[in-house]
Order: sequence, then C-alpha cells, then structure tokens
Amino acid sequence: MLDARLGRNEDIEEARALARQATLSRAGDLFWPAVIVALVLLALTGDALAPYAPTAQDVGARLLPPFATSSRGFHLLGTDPLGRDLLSTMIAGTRLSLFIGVTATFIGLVIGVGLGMAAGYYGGSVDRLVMRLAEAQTAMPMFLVAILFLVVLGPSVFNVIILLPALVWPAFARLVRAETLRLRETLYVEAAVATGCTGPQVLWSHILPNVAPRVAVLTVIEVGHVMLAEAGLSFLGIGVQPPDVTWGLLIARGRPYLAVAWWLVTMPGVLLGLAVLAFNMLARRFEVASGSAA
Amino acid sequence: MTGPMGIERRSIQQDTSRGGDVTMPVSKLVLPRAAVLTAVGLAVALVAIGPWLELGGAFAGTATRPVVLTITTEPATLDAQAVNDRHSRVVSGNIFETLLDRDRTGRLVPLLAESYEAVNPTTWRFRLRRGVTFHNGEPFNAEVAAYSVNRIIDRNYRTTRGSYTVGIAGARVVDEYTVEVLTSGVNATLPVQMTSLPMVPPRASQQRDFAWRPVGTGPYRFLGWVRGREMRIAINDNYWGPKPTIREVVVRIIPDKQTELLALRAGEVDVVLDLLPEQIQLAPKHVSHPAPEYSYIAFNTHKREMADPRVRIAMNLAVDKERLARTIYQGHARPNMSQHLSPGMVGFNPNLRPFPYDPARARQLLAEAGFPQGFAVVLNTPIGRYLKGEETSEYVAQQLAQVGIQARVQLHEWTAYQNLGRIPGDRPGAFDLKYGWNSNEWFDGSRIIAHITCRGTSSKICDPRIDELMTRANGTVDQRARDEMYQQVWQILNENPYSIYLLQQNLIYGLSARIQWRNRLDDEVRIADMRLVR
Amino acid sequence: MIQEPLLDVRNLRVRFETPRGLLRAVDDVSFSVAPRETVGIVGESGSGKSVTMLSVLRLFPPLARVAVSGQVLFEGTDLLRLSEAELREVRGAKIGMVFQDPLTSLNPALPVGEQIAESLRTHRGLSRVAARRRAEELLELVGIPDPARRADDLPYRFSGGMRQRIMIAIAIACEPKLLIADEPTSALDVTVQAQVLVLLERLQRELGMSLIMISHDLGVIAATSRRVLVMYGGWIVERGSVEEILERPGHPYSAALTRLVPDLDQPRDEPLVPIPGQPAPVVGPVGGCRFAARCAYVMDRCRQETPPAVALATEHISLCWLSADGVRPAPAPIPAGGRR
Amino acid sequence: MTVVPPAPAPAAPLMQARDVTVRFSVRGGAVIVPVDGVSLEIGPGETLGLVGESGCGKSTLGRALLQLVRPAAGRVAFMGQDLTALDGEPLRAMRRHMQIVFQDPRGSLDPRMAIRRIVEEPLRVHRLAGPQEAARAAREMLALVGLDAIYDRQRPSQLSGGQLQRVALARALVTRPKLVVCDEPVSALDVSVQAQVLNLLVDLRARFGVAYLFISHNLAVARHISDRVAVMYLGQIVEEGPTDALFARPRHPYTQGLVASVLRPGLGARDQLAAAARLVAGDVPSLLQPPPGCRYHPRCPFAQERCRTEAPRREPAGGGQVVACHFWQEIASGTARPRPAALATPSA
Amino acid sequence: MHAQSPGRFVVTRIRDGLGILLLVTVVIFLLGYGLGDPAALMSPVDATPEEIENLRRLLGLDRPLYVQFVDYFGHLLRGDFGESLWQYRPALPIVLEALPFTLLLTATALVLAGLLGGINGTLAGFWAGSRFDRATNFLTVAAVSVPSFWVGLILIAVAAVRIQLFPTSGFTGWQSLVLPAVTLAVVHGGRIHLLVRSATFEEMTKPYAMVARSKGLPDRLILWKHVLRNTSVTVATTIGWEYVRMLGGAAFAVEVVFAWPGIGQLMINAANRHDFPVLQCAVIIAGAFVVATNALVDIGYRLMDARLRVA
Repeated sequence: MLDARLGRNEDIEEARALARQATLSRAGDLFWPAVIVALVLLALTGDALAPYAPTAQDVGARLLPPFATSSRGFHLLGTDPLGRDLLSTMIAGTRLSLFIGVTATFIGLVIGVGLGMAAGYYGGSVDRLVMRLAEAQTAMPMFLVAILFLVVLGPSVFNVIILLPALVWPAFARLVRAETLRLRETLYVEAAVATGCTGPQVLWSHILPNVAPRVAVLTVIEVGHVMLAEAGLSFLGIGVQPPDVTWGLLIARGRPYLAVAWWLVTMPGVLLGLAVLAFNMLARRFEVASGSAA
Repeated sequence: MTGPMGIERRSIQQDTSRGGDVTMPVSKLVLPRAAVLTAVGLAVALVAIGPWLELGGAFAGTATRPVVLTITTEPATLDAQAVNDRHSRVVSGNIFETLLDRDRTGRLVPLLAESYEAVNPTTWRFRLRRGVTFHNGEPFNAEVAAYSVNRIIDRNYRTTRGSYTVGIAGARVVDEYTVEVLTSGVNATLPVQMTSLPMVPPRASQQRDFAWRPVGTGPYRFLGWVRGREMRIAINDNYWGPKPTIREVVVRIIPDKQTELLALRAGEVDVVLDLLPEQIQLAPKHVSHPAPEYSYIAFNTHKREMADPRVRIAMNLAVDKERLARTIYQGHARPNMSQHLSPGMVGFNPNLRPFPYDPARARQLLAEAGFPQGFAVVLNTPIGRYLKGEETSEYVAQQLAQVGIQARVQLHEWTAYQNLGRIPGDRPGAFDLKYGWNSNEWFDGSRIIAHITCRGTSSKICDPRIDELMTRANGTVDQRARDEMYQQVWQILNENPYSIYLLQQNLIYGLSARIQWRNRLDDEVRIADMRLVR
Repeated sequence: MIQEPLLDVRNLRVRFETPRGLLRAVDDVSFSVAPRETVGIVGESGSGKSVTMLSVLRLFPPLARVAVSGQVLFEGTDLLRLSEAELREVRGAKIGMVFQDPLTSLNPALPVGEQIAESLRTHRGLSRVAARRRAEELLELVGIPDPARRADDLPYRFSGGMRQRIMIAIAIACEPKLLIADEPTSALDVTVQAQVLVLLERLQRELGMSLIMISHDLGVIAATSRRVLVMYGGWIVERGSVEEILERPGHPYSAALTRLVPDLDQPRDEPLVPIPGQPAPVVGPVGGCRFAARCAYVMDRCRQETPPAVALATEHISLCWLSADGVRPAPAPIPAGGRR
Repeated sequence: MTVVPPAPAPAAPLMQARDVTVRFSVRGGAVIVPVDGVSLEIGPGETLGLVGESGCGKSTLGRALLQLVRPAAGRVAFMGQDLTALDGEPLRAMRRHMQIVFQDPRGSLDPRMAIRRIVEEPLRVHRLAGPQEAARAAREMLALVGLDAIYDRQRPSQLSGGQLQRVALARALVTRPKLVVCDEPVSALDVSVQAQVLNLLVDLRARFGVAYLFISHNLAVARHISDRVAVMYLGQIVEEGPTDALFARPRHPYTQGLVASVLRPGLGARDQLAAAARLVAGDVPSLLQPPPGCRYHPRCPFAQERCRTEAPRREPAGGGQVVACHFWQEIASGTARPRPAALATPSA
Repeated sequence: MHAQSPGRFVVTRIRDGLGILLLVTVVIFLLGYGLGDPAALMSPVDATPEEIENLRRLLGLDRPLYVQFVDYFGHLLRGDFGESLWQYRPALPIVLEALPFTLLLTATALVLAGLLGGINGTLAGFWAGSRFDRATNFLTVAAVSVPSFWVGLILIAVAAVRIQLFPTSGFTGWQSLVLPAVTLAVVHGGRIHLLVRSATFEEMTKPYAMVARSKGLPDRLILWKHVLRNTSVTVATTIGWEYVRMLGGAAFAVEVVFAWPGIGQLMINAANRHDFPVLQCAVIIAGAFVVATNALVDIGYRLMDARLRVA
C-alpha cells in the first residue's frame, strides 16, 4: 500500500475528475482544441492579427466601451485609459501568457519527471527525500512564498518563469513516482525483467512510454494552473511588469476603472478563463482517449 | 419460441429515452431537497458566526453612524513626529497641533503659539498659548514645546520628517510659556518648518505604545485602532479652541481606490481621498481643488544625451501638457507654470509660462544638439504612488517617441523607486528620466532644494548659479529678497531645465451627500472644517 | 409448458451505444421459466447471457447508453413497462440476484448483517430488531457459523466462499420467487464451488424458487439445471434439456462447447478440437448467422441469411441452417463409462 | 524439513528446487509464507503440472524458481547453476534460457509497444541478433504461433486475448529457452479459445523440446498437458506423481477432493456435485494463520488428532507418486472412515 | 509497504510536519539572507554604504550563514521574528492580528465550498448523466478555470455596485464576509464538486452499488447508506485538502481584492514596503498553519480510512 499522502496527487485527481464528467457532444470535442489552436496562432502571429498596434495611444479616444468607433476605427472590445485598443493589447498579452504557462510548466515537467522517476525507481532514501520535498512544496503557502521570492529578486518575466515551476513540479513528481511504482508491478514489466531487460532498459522502453500519456494530460492541466498563478502574481503587481503585458496584468491595469469601464477587467478575465477552460477540456479529452478513466 | 426475424431498424431514440430513465433515475423530490439543504447549511453557518463578527461593524443605519473617511494604506504609526505620510496625517493631523499653522488660504497663522519673532538670525522666540492641555491631562507649556523640538531632531529618533527639520539646532525654555528655537546658521524657513513639527506630551510620548495610542492637544482625541480595519477618533470636549461639529470619526482602511469609491456609492463612507477623475461622476459629491503638487519628469543631466540644455528644452516642447490635463486628468489639472510653485507662494516667477507644445521645434533643437535621430532612455515611474502616474508616463513616452526619443517606461515599487532616485547622476545605475510629483506644503521656494542643487540628495543637475542663489536665499530673512532670488532660480531652471514641467495637479475628494467640506490649499484633512448637512 | 410461466421473456433486445458503434448485446431473445424450475444459461463472455438477466431488472451501469425493447413478463406483469419505483418493489423482493464476484459485491463499509437486513426492512417493513433477527437466521441458513456474532462483521473478515454465501443470503432474504445467479461460482475455488452450488440447490428446493443459473462452465450447468439455453453473440442459438444438448447437440457451437475444454474423464492423448477464431461482440450492422465465421460447418447461406429456429425434439430448438437441413454436428466423443 | 526427495524426473533434471521458501511482509507488519519449503524437479523437455486453488502459492513458486521473486531460503539449480546464488548480470544472462508466460496476456504485454518489437525484445536485450536478424526471427516466431506478418506493427490493444497469448508465447520462445513457466496461460481466455492455445503449447513443445512448468487451477487442463503433476496446498506440495497415476489413484485427501470437485459437463454432474460437497468442507484458510500440523486438517474428512499437531512427511506411495499425509495408506485401503462434511452446510 | 499502525502514523506524521516546517524556515531564511540583503532593505533610503555596513555588522550578517541560521532559528523558537521595519513593533503580533481574519474567511469559504461541492458533487455523481449532472458539469469546469481574483472583481462590480447588496470590501461586520467567501467558494467548491463527483461516480460503478440496486433499495438509501459510507472519507479529506490548497494561493489574492485584513493583504503591504521581518513571519506562521492543517487532514484520513479498510 502506498502511503496516503505520497500517493496523493490532487492535480492528476483533478484530471481524472475532469475526465469523468459526462461527455459532451462531438462538436464540443472539437471546439476546445480549436480554441487552443486559435490562441497559439494568435500568440505566434501576434500583432499581425491585431487590428491596431497594441501600444498605440489615442488619449482622445480613451475608455471607449466595446463596439465603439474612434477616429481610428472600430474597437470591438473598447479602449483603455490611454486610448489603446483593448483587443489588440489582449492579443499582445496572449503571447507572454501562453509562453509563461508553457515554459514554466515544461521546466516543472522536466524536474518533476526526473525526480519522480528517480524516486520511484531507486526508492529508499531518494524516494523519501524527493517526496518530502514535494510535500514541503505543497504544504507551503506558495503564494506567500512567491511574494517573498519576488520581493527579494524583483519581479520580472524571468523570475516568474523560474518561480512558477516550483508550483507544478511536485504534481509531476508524484504522478511519475506513483506510475513508476505501479508500472513496476505490472505484468509486462515483470515480463521484461523475466526476459532479461536491465533496469535502465525497463525504465526507458517500458515505464517512460507508459507514463507519457498521463504526463501529457497533467501537462495540459498544469499549463492552465500556471497561467492562473501567473495572472494572480501579475494582478498583485509582483509578477510580470509593464511594458510586458499578460492577461493578468491587463486585469490589474483595468481594476481602478472597474466601475467606469467594466470591460477592462472583464474581457481579459474572460479570455484567460476561456484559455484555461480549453486546456481543462483538452485534458479531459486526453484522459478519456487514453482510456484511463471511466 | 422463434429465432430472430431480422432486425428491423426501429427508432432507437424511443428506447434510448426509456433506457435513460432506467439508468439515470432523477428523483424529482431530491433535487430541491439538495438545494434546501445547501441553503439551510449556509444560513446556519452565517447565523452561527454572524454575532461573533459584530465587533464594531455597522453596515446599516447611516443616520446615526459616525463620519467615515477612508484611506488606502494603514499608517505604520500615529506618532505624528515619526512619519509624514498623507494617510497617517488624516488621523494624526486632527489629534496633534503645531506651534504655527496655515489658514485655508495658505497664510501662516499662529496655533499653539500666540506670536513669534526672530530675536537674532539664529534664534526664534515663540510665545505659547496658555491653558492648553493634552488629551491625557498633561499640560502644554514651554517645556513641552522644547521637548517636542528636541525629540524630533534627536539623531536616535528615527523620523521620516527629517527634511522638515533641517537646520534646527535645538530648543530651550525661556519661561513657562516662552520657548526659543535655535537654528544652525541663518534659516529663513524656520517659521514654515514649525507648521510640520507636532507638539507631543513628554510623558506619554516616551511610552512605547505612543505609536498606536497617540495623545495630542487637537480638537479630536484618539479612541482606538483595529489593526487592518479602522481607527476611531472622537471630539475633544476640552479643546481650547472652537469646537468642531462632527463628534465621532472612523478612518477606515480600504486598500483599493476602486473599492473606496464603491463604498462611497454604497453609502458606507463619507469621505474618500484622491478619486480618479473618471470616478467623479459616480461619487455623490466631490471637491476638486488645485493642490501644491507639481508633476514633472526629472532629467539626469549627467547623462551624455541630456547634458545639452537644448535637448531638455526640446523634451519640454515635445509633450502636449494641455492635452494630458484635458484627457487623462479630465481637466482636473493644468500645465504648471514651468516652476513648482503657484501664484502667491514665495519664489513664484510670474514671467514664466508653460513650455508650448511644439514638436517641430523640439526636433529641430534635438538636431542642433546632435541627436537628429533621437536616442533611447528609460523613464522610471513608481507603482501606484501618484494618481495616474503610470498612465502619464506612458503618455509622455509616446509623445517623446514622436520626436524620436525612445522612452521605455520602467515601473518600480515605491521603495526601489526612492532608492533609485538617491543614486548620484554620474554613478552607474542612475536613472535617465524619473516621473514624480513635487509637493510644496511650505508654499515656499526653498522646498525644492534637494532636487536642484549640486549636492542635493535627489538632484541630477549641477549649476553653480542655482547653488549660489539657493544658499543666499536660505540665509536671508528678508522675504522679499528671498522671493526675488527664487524667481531667478526658476528663470535659470527654464533655460537649463532640470525636468519636463508637467502639471499642477488637483486633488479630488469624493464626499457623501451629508458632508459639506471645502478642502484646504495645503491638503490637510481637518475634520473640524467639515459639516454634516441634513 | 402446462404451467403458467413465472418469467416469460419475449423478444428481448438490448443495445448499447458504444464509441465503436451500436453493440447488439441481446437480440430477440425469448424464453420462459416455470415456477420452481432451474434454467441454465451457458455462453462465453460477450454472449449476452448476463446482459439478458440484468435487463430483466433493468440494472445497467451508470452512464450506459442502452436501449431495451421487448417484453419481460413476470407473473404476468411486463417489467419493462414498470416505473423505476414500481420496479424497486420487484427487485430484491420477488427477484433476487447473486453476482459473480463476492469480493466486490458486498459493501466493504457495512456490516454484513445490515446488508441483509436492509432488504427486509425495505420490502417487508420489518423493524430494526426483527430484521436483524431474521438476518441472523439467514446467515445460519446459508451456513455461516456463529451468525449472531458474525452479523456485525465487515465483509473483509470473511473468505470468498463465505462472502458468496452472504450474497446468497441477501438475495433470498425476502424469499423471492425467482433467483438469478450470474456466474455465482466463477470467482471461487473449485472445492468451494461444489458447496455453493449445493447450497443454492437446497435453498431453491426449500424456498420453492425458480432459479436461473448463468455460467460459462457447462459442468456447472449440467450439475444444476434441467433446461439449458446456449447463447452466442446475443442470440439463444440452442435450447433444450441438458440431456439433449449434451448428447445430441443440434447447433455446431453447442457441439463444440462440449469438447472445447479437456475433461478429466477424457483420454489424455485425445487432441482438443478448438473452435477457430475469437468470440467478438456484435457491433454495427450484421447479417447472417453470428457463428458463421467460426463454424466448422459453415455454408454460403449462413453468411447471408439469418438461420431459422428448428425444433429437433420436444423443447429442443436449434438456430441453425444445418438443423434446417436435418444435419447434426458430430457429437462429443463419449469416453468409456463416463456417461450414462 | 523435507527428507524424502521429490519423485525422480525421467532424466537428469533441468531444474531442481530444494526447500524453496518465499516470505512476504504484508501491511500490518505480518509475514506470510506463500511458499514453504518446496522441492521439485523438472527434466529436460518435461512438462510438470502444478495445480492448486487460488492463493496456494503456485504462482509465487513459479516466480521464485525464475528468481523474479527471490526465495528467502532454499536453492534452485538450473542448467548446473545455483540461481539463488546469482545476481545482477550473470542472472540476467541466464534468463534467455528460462522464460515465463503469464495468465493475463493483455497485462503482460507492454501496451505501447508494437507486436514485433515485443517479440524482438528478448533477442535485443541478450544481443542475440542484429536488428534485421531480430526482425526476421520475430516474424518467423509470430508465424509459428499462428500470427501473420500483418500483426507486426499492431499494438496489443488491437488484438484479442487469444492472439495476445500467442504473442506472449512467441516472446517466451524466441530465445529458444530450456524452460518456460506457464502461469495459468489459458485461464483468462474464453473457453472457445483455450483449446487453441493448449494445442499450440503442445505443438511448440514438440518443436523446440522445451520444458514447461504448467501452473493451473484447472485440473483437467493440467492433466491434459502434463507429464507429471504436483498438487499444492497452502504453500506446500502435498502430492506429486506421474499424471495418469495421480489422477487414477489420488492418495492425498486434498487431491481426492480436488479431483472430485471438478464438474464434468456430463449427465453425472448432479450426483458428482453432492459427492464433492460431502468430501471437501469449508474454505481455504488464510495464509496469515496457516493451521498447525497438517495444513489440510481443518478441512480433511479423515483428520485425526495427530494431524493437528504433526506435519506429515513426504512418502513414496508407489507408481512414482509421493504424498504428504499421515494416513494415506489407511485412506487408500478404506480403513479410515471419513467424517461427513456437514460442518459447512448445516441443514436448514 | 508502509506497514504502520495508526498510532505510529500519527507520530511520524507529526514528526514529518515539523520537518517540513523546518524546511520552510530554511527556505525563508535563505530567501532573505542568501539572496537578499536585509541590511540594505532595513536601512533608510539615504543611508551611506558605511552605514549599511555598520548595520550589517550590528545585525551579525557578517557571520557564516549557518551561524546566522542557528541564531535566527533560536529567535524564532522564542517567538522573536524581528521588528517590523514599517510598523515600529514586533512582526509576530502584526501577523497574529491578521491570521484570524484569514482563518475566518477561509473557514467560511470552505464551509460554503464544502456544502456546495460536497452535496452537489455527490448528487451529480450519483445521478451521472442526468440533467442535473450535465448542468453542473460545465459550470464546474468553468469555475475551476477562472482566476478567483477575477471572480471577486466581477462580484464586486455586480453585487456591490449594481445591486448594492453587500459591502464591497474591508471588514465592517459579517456582511463583509459574504462576497469574499462566496468568491473563494466558487472556485474551490468547483474543485470539490469535481473530485467528489468523480469519487461518487467511481463508487457507483462498483458491483456493490449494483447489488444495492438489485435489492430494490430506494435511491435515498443507496446514496446515504451505501455510497456515502464509502465516499465519506474521500469527501472529508477532499474538503480538507482543498483547504490546504486554498491557503496555498487563492485565499490571499481574494483578500487583496476585497481588502480583507488577512495575511494576504498584510503580505502585499509588507512587500510594497520591503518589510522583510513581517514577510518572513507571515510566511512562516501561515506555513505552520498549513502544515498543521495538512497533517491533521492526513491523520484524519488515515484514521478514518483505517477504520474502513483494515486488512
């Protein structure tokens, strides 16, 4: 029996729970991946698709509501206090929001998978150490630690990217460790050992490929989590700093105008929620497809 | 018993629906029950903890509740001598009093002193008001006044009001109601400095809890402080002067401007400091008044690109201040007169005008100075410190870009921003451009000294003419002569600008319908000035 | 049949919507069970034997997208037309079920006595005390020693055989008219199997129940049932008395079944005669005989036309073109002295 | 503990196990001994059937022989080497000579690996063939087990249980091992497929001359394929002998009960059922608390006081049979009278 | 593998908790003294390098790091977290004043989230595929996909401004609790719903649930007696762990949005002022609380689970 807490992995539980939701229609299955593809395209092409330059000001057309028209033209989502087109700044923010989400998750993935395999394979004191670290990481109020960390190092995109993996690596480590332990007990690994495979051969040919799908699911979930965390830090002013722009920062920027220009807060939040929702839905699909959920 | 007769394609829909009923029995009874359970659970939870929370909170009943002011930052201390931030002054400014004060128009008037005179160039004598006692019963006299002065200048006493006490050497008792304040050299600004030097009771102020149990002589006495929430003050019935009409005041800490406004709209509070211009339409009432606050963007004249005054003049010409005031500040600001003073203040130069918006001329000057292509600079701005500071910086950056100067806006937390400002201009790490507000609560040209003299702590300019004039002015007691000299200083600072002169800012207060108040020129929030209307 | 049947299933058809297509789990199945009679259903996994019985009580897994049609007449009432609440009155009270895996079929967190008593309280309205007393009696009836004490134990304290006895006690608690035993001994050891089967048989006799015995093991069916239904691919391919099916099978599948697995009485050197291919669930459109792909006697028309039901003897019906042609597949070789 | 050597194998033994004991720690700190001092021999090309009910330790024994579970005590000699003394690389190298086929074909094949790669893998890890050669060998092997080349690139999820078990067999035999442990190789298959795989096992044995340890709970299947059969009960072998002799004259009461319990799909099944229920009582006890003395005594209709305290030795019982029972002779001669097995089924 | 009696588990769990706490303090210490320069942070803005160097000596920052840590840790054990650089008083009481607010908010939110997610999740899992399930399904996934601080802002905009129903921020009585608690409850209730539904559904697919149905038991009985008996531990610990998660993030951002005078608000204020002693103290105190909660949940889970699943 696994120790209750060592085996616990809220994030993968979340993935499974997402997957167990009743399936939507087929059209729904295509919709969410399409959203992600669209966001990625938006991030890659960036300003090319934006109706205006994201930094172009026009203080004469400031705080226009959605669907308003200025001397420059039509503003689908309105303008901000300096007259910048909100849609364009949101598109500009897509790149960094996604980049941070993906990069930080990937770093966390590499750390987590490495440590998780080591813990699951070598067991003993390595296992104990890794899992205690993971637990300490989870037990710490990470948000507060993040504040402390960013106060000391100064807020910047780089520091945010090196901080956020700390939030996600334990999830990967726990998953991979638990899967490694589970897979070591499977018949096909036993068969591989019986065949004469060495330890590294078993790890490389049998365990890693079989962990991969679940790691993929978790990755998708964690990209969402990381994006939310980044938004939180940026919102509090300790994350990404202008002139860099992320959705979280846009929400923060619009906050003083909540009562007079509701769209400044609402729109970036909706886009962020949509992105994370798409990632969650995609993870659900993955999980269902890989057959690891009912 | 028959075999299958071929499978007719009967509509499976019908079956499925029934099959659905079979497998997913949703009882019609239980769903509302769940909702009811949830609701009951919520209600029980709230009722259970509700009474415990009724510590001092009053949500309803505006008619009887005290006047509520909001501040966004909780004061660190209410020891008025220790700090000088606006938010603590909202409380301590009503508890403590100084020897001299300003009236609503900004004129220097006696308060705890009845009169004062300079007995010699380094000695000022104050005759004190009699019959004044502190809220704790300690009498106010010369000994107290001397103690208060000596306390604040004691090097072991850490205060952020240090800049207000520069040049004060000490104080001594002459008789029970006469005190002399000594200066280290001639100090023309001493009377003005006394408006920033609160009188504190010797006994109470030596207690550790003075920081959160302040005792003063003012019209209001301190009632209590719920950390993180609010501070309360109430009328001092033994006040020596005219009694204010508002009896009890709560100063609530609401760290978000937005929420402050919403609370004002919701009728939870009466006075909100520093509204955004856009928020005015949502406030029940407001007052907006030009304040002695001058926004500017300081140059580091030690940087190669900005050494030439033509470049700096060009940058002044490149910014459309009218438009800035009209749009971003919605008219609640005006271009300042290219000096950080307003008419009526000592040193105001009536000959100076705002730099016009003239990008063509700016480009030309830049070319003359050898920068036809412009150059790149960083514009440093503090986060959340100044009303629309970040936006203004972005705006200026955009305007500078029009003449070819690429200014990148870099935001800093307040502490980091302050530290940045202290780095001498010729050292590595010194800023290029820095956005800030210069406040002149002394109404006096000397207030700017740290920013423009060669050895000024924040200064990034060194012009021997200025240094000479500033030193002379400070050593002259003749106010007319000083006025003259400061005017010259600003004349020089227009030919050799130390900053882009932006705006004179308004401060905007949101008021509830029941409050009647006209704010003072010096921005002190005096409850005594407020009235409740029916 | 002279007697009015207790259970009369007519043209039962069960289909599941699966990601791969429409699964025809049970197709046009009809059979009846007389009072006090034991009917055996034999078939491999996926033959539809379990689904047939679960459909009788409309017990499907959550989220199953299932369509049921036909009639399930129990004591003259069509169970498929009953509401969920009405059906609940039947489940456990008039029809009891015993499932395959006793390890997972008992609630791990509930004392076994309570698991028996709750049916009694639900259907019989017994008081807590009376239900408990009756539960202890039932435990004793199924052969659990010291029932008064053990009624308070959680399931994990019992061995597999004991748990299956408890499951049986649950199923018969309300003295149902019909007991459906779905592979009741498949998860048990062979030495325990005999005890459980004997117990089932005894209870059936004493309580006067009808019994439907589902198994993939022809031996179990032979030992318990008089009448047998052989299922394959959602069809009942052959039905008849045990004697008829074992001795004179009409359908090639039934015939092959008898020789598929080694027999202790068979000579060791006698080679096994396997059925080629794999049993596959019937998904999507199908035509012809469902056994055709694996049948040793397959003819062209088997692949195109649905075979007819042919009566070979009284009560012995085979669903096969071979039978229609009057041909019988080779019967199982009978070892010397092995069978009467 | 064991004094009498196991029944001799026809030739010089390929594998010889002596007093193999396996211990496991379980949750709660307890220790169970699923294999307790077992000795057996398997000759070259011989098939030894190992039968017993679930939890009797037969699978664990199979794994212990191959050192997949390291025995806590005892020795396992294989091709002249003591496997229990080997470790690491030398042991790994031995594995090409001894392979295993598991009960669950789906679980024992890596779901992410193509079929051909699964079969190639043993050749690869033992460096027996280069890539092309391995591919060819794998294809040949697959053809031998009746799977066409079209299965090459498929993955296990696309194959049925019977096909997968063929793949598992191909993998086990591709290195031409001397011994294959077949752990319930047909139990998880549909009845209509079992016969195919059994026939295949017999064919491959004939072709490669491989020896099988055939583990099964199904007596009829074990009887069908085995040369000799050993009967296991609660971690110990209670009887062993040539297949025909053992099934014709089971000496141990447990073997008798087992044989009697197998229901023939014939018309006598009903009577047989009653007889079987009379002969064997109760359930298999927990390994956590094995009964003292003869482990079968709580269920044995012939149990005497002696059985409760004293563990029986293994004794030759003629015809190559070895039995561990105090009273086998009395039982065989009919002088011991069985208690009725009424304990478990009291009358209502 | 981890064969342990419940009693020993409690002991090891508490020991591990203390170990984790030690680890937290080491990290905090390193963050402050390894990466940052407390002397520079504590000095007045116009301090000269000499003055900073003096202060560094005065604070003992010139000693080896491990000596400093022992010293630092010794002070912590005596409850001395240093003096706030901003409030002119010890850091500990400042944090302890804020802690109850955080606890009050999170506890209330957890009760709401637990009721919301627990009840609805159970019902949704029980009636998987029903209209109720499908309706809550999407809402739930959406709820866990939006940032909580944003939900807070929207709630402020709607509930406080348009309807003017609740106080928008600060703490003026129990009504102030409603909006922040609801905000937190939305996101965390969503997660609880998700996890509880999943656990319930899994339970429903187990054979014993079908057996219960085959007995003709009414839904009510199947749910309360059978399913809940098996999911209750999961539900309870899910809610417990959700509390830990709440304290790991969302709670503090929501505090800032609603100006709730808890630890999060305190941290942000302290961060803006580089008030290092308060920052460190807050993280350690909150960390201690989280670690303790975590340990309690684990122990509770283990004890409840052990009662259910012996052997």
